Amino acid sequence: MLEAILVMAFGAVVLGAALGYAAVRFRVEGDPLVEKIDAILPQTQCGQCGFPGCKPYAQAIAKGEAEINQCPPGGEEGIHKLADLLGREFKPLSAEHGIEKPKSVAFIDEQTCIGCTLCIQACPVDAISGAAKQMHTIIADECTGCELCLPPCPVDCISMVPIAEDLPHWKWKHPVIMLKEVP
Amino acid sequence: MSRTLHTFKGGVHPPEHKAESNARPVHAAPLPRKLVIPLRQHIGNPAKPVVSVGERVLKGQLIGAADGYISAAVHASSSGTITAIGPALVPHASGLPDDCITIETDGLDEWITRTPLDYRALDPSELRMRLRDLGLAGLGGAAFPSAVKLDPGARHDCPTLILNGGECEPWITCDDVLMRQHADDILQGVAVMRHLLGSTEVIVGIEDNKPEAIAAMQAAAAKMDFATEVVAVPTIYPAGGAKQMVQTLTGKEVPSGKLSTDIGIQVFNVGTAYALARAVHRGEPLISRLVTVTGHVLRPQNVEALIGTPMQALIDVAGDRDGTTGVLMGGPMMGVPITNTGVPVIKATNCVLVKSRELFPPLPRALPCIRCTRCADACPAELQPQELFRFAKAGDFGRAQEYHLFDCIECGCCSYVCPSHIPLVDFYRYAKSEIWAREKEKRASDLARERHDFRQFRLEREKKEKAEKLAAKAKVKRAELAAAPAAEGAAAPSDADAKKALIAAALARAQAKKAEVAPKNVDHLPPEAQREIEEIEARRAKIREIAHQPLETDDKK
Amino acid sequence: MPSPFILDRTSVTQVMAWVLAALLPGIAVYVWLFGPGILITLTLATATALAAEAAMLKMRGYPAKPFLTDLSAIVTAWLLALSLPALAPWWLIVTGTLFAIVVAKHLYGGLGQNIFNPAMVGYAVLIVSFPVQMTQWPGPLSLTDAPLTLAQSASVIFGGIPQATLDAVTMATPLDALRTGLLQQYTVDEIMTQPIFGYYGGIGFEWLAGAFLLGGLLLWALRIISWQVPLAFLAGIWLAAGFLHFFDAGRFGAPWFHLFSPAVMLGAFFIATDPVSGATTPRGKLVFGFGAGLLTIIIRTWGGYPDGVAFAILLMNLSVPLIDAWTQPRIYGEARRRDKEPPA
Amino acid sequence: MIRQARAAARNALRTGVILFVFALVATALLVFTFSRTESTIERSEQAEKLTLLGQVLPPALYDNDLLASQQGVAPHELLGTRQPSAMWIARRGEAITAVVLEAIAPDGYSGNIHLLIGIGIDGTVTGVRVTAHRETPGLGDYIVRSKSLWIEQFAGTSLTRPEARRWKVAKDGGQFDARAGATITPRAVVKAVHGALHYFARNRAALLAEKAASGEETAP
Amino acid sequence: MTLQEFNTIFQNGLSKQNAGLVQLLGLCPLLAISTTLVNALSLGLATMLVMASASGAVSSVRHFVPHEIRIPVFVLIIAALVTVIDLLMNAFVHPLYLVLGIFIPLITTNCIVLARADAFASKNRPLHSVVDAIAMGLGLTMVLVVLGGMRELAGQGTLLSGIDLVFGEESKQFVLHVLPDYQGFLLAILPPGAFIALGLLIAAHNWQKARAERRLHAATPMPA
Repeated sequence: MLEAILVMAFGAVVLGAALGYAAVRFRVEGDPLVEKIDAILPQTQCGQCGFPGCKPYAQAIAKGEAEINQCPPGGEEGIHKLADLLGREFKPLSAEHGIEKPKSVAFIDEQTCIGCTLCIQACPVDAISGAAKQMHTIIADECTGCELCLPPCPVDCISMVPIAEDLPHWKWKHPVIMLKEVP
Repeated sequence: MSRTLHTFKGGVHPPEHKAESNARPVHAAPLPRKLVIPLRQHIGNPAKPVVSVGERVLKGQLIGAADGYISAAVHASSSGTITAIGPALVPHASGLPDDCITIETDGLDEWITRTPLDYRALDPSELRMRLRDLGLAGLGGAAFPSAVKLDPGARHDCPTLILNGGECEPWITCDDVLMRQHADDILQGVAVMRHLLGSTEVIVGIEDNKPEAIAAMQAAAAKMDFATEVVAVPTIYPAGGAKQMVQTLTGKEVPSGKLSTDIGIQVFNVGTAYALARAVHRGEPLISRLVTVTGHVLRPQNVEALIGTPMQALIDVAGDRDGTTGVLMGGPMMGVPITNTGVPVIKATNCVLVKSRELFPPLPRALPCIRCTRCADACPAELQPQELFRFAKAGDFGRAQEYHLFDCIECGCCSYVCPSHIPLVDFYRYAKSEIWAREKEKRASDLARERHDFRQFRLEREKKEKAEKLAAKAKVKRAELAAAPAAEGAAAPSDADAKKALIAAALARAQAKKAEVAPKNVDHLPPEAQREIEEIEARRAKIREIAHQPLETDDKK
Repeated sequence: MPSPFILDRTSVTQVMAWVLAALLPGIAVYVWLFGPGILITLTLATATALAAEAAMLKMRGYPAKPFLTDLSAIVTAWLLALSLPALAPWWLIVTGTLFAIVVAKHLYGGLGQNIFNPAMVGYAVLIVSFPVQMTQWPGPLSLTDAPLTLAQSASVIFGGIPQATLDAVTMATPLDALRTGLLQQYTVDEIMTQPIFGYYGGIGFEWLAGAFLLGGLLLWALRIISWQVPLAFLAGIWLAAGFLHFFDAGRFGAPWFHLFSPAVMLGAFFIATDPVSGATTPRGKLVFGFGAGLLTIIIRTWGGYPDGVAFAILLMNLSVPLIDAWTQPRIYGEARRRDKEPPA
Repeated sequence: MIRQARAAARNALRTGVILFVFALVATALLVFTFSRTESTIERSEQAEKLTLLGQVLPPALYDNDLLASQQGVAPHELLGTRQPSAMWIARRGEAITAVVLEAIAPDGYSGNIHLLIGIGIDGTVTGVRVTAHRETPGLGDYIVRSKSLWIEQFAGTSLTRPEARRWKVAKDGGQFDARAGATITPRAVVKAVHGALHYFARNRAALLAEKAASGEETAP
Repeated sequence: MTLQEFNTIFQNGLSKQNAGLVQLLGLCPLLAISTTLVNALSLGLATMLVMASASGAVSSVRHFVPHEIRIPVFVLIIAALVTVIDLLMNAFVHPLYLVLGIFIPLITTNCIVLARADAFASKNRPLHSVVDAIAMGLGLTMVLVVLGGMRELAGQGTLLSGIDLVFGEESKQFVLHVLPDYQGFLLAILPPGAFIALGLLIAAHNWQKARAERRLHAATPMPA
């Protein structure tokens, strides 16, 4: 009996000490998970999720402080990808954070623009070029469609233009094979 | 002299249907009232319009200039007035409109002044630019700008020049007829190609179901001052695919992901050679081509059609019939369905194929894949189509790429033999365009992330710089203040001095604040601009890379 | 509607019809050997398969016509029926067919989705569940007084017969006889003198094997099956059995004996070649076939059941994804291994 | 660096002690339960073995403590054993009435069949049971008593009843019936029982003498 | 503990998060032991007993267990409890112990026990934890019983065979011979039968869940 108790006790002490030591000594800082989440997020940097950009939102998700359904530009597809990555259940997009809209780019009505630079300061990706008192232009290729430039504009000269499907952007659709009977 | 021919794996033998259209004489299609000339007829950047609505243009006049290296110009196919510049229906699988220039013809068909080119005298790169501005693009189907293909590139020469007279798609005979009638002109074009590419060996590959064309080309070749080997290759689809033609004639395989020029071989369609000859010797831009009109029409034939002629006009020439179930541009294996026969003939239009229920019975219902691997046996790219199908269907695009999706040339052999009648090629096209779209999206989001990070960094840096500047200024001020009394003589810094320092600091703060109000973007324009220029350069490089991809499928019949 | 717009004439139905046609010589020899009872078995299996297929299609919301006329269910039914003992009771036939169609085929997703060969799943279920009934083979033609007539066969299949009667008719199959003999410490040569053995395989059984071989060669000539699977399968059998026989001829049957058993020929040409559950790459087919042959001999020699073809093929079915992934062929334009440039 | 290492060491001490306490409590619990159940478990196990022996030995044949009579038997070909096996002696009063032998039928369809064979002092089988086998389920496993009564037909047989040439399954012209399609397994069992009888007959004297001696030793 | 909490816990255990059908935890004993109803029920109850006591114990000491050694501590607790139960069964229901054999000690490694200890008991009060463990255990037992019943019925045409191993020889009369003179469908009793039967059970459960969802969908009118 004593033998058994000794073996158990010795094992417990060694194991416990090793684990306790390792837990403090080899604590991993930084989180590769954040990078993975950030790669799924659309990088619109729109802040609709309630965080100041995609990376902070990714960090919040990784810590479990945010739900995965707070990103309207990522849409349902993005939520599905996040759910797969994190092994969580899919949730429909939370309405309080916005709705999924067709992909758009901002467009500045050059007649109305007064060159106040407010939108330039608001743009999270520096996609607006222009100078004070000069007309501004959106660099359409770099615009993420975040709409952050809309509220600061004093003359409401910015509008969102949905990206239309034109020939260069056209995609082949998934072929439909009718195997099942339509009920 | 006979050449050892090699065989490529796979391929199919669909009924040829060549006899319907290759016996009738070639006529020019009547001049239509309206010509619609798309600006995007070739691979690469669309041409830029250089005319305006209401302007009168002459036949052969430049109306859209080439935009960049990989591009080709477009020209007025006849004289008349520009009535519209903007979206119009074009022959494309999507059925979507694209930018076009519409000309109302005046019936005069009045030419601009044409000046032949002395190609031997011109600098090669100058000659290529001239050809680009004459709108030359491959006439085999993919319409790759010929000027680019005529550039031997880093290798400086391209020892083997292959002229592709394969024309393996059923029904199409325009190359066959062209070779029979214009063999001499074609070889004149070849002479120019030889000159530009520095080729020492010229091989003409023609499927052995076109004996007249072979004879005509042989006769013409005998007259030329350079050796040309006219070779009959076995009739099998897709023997006219560029890669397949290369393998049949030389036994070499074009390495996956590379171009035939990388192994010193360049392939041109016979129609391209003919157009090249006309451009060089007569100064004529590419404004017309030979089109096979066949299928369910009264008189299947080949017609010389102006670019921009509505396809319906060609069908009318051949004799419209009742019971038409659709029209294809191109052959039955790789053709594009045309929803509206008003769309124009473009440089890539080799055939207008009218379908009927008898000739093209509706495809039977698709059944599930039974993995019988007939598709794998038929695939000339030696892929595993059944696996690609599985991955494409499931949206597993990563695996599809691992299984070499992008080596698929979309020849349709797999779909042709599939006992389950699955539209396999459709799945590959879907997967490819989905992958491209995703890559584009990923690039966009990477760019956005990078720019956002940079902006964060910039804001941080500005804040820091401002603080430093402020501190430095205050220090200077304090030093000045300290120095002044010292110079004056004795007294230690008094209360008054301290006060002065404070005021100075406040002043500096105010100045800094003022500076802050000034637009930031202007301050930082120089480095920004520099960066932008770099980015633009990078994008250009990417575009060049993308534009190179379709080369592989060029000159496919 | 996108390209291509023309199709080859071959359809799934045609492929399956040829498979059925190629089974006919085998069925003819079967009738000659064991009487016309097999015709009842085939009919019963076919009817059960079609009914089960129709019911499953309806439940899964698929249209019945295109899937019933593809004949794949009938192929499954026939292959299973030919694997069962002659004069097997009706409920055995029905249970096996139901299992093949309902579980092995439709629960896995129907035509083209089954990872296991349905007929072999049906067979495996039966041999595991009803080993007694599955090992009662009547003796072939030359060893019994006279083959049963159609009516007699029907009464055996449907009516059931007393154990004693069945005992009188049935005898050990050649494989069983070999196994039993070996366990009783006889040598292979001694065992082979029993009347059940013929020139190469079991008496009569070897002719059945020959008929299946004939049908298989027909399928190969029509390019419905590839040469790789059958050849590799037979090679696997021959080499494995040959190695053991060479090693100790007294304890292991001759390779020809193993090769000319009907199960092997049926398996090599009709079952292992099932495209849905088999490997697809050319090299993969060789691996698949050879593995199945090897496993067959291993199971026959050391396994717990009399024959190993079904289990061997099912086991190889399991490894198909791996085999396919490992044997991806070189594609056009991809460097051959020996041509590959040395790493810089 | 050093501070981190020190913090880790402190944590190690803490977790080590906690785990130690848990281990102590758990082990104590186990020790307590074990001490309380030990005797009951031993009794159950003995009863189990006794039940098994009882199945091959009619209760009328013995009044001794069978378990205590266990003896070792050297491996022998007739028993099919390659390692020493066990044997139990049944007595009624002082007289030996029967023995129970362990035997192995090595030629089952799939490997060894372990048997327990009870043999009366007169060489008559009192009962046979299969204790372990790997025969095909449904085909060869009817030799187990819980599946069928087949094994019961050995009771009452001896070397002479039936005579040697009838010690076979019915299919081979013997007296023991066997199910169709599965004759290998019963063949093996029949052979093994026959072998055990031969073994008993040959070694009867030695076995019983030795056992009698050892029996005396254990007797009070 | 409110009634609602109680309900939620039980719903999770019996259906929503059912160990056998949804979480697919502890499949090894589930598949190996479910050859007959009695075996299945016995192992299920034994597992439940272990779970309840383990969860209760883990929950009571949860504040004293540092995060980094929680797994060793939980395993220690579970292993000790399982050994205790193993000893008790060996002592008092020996025949059944012989049948269930190695699967009793194997409860230690049954993921469902550790999973509940780590996922629930280490974060909840003892009462909740015990209730959760019982609910989970009941859910598992339910699946085991249905599986055992299915396999026994299909395999040998009886129910409750082997009941005498638990309640003694005289309880043999309770064995139900549902299908007299049944041929026996061996596959059901053999290991593959366990997989097939479990697959069918999971399918049925999913089907029922999907149907319930569809009904719910149809019942609530879509917002305009």
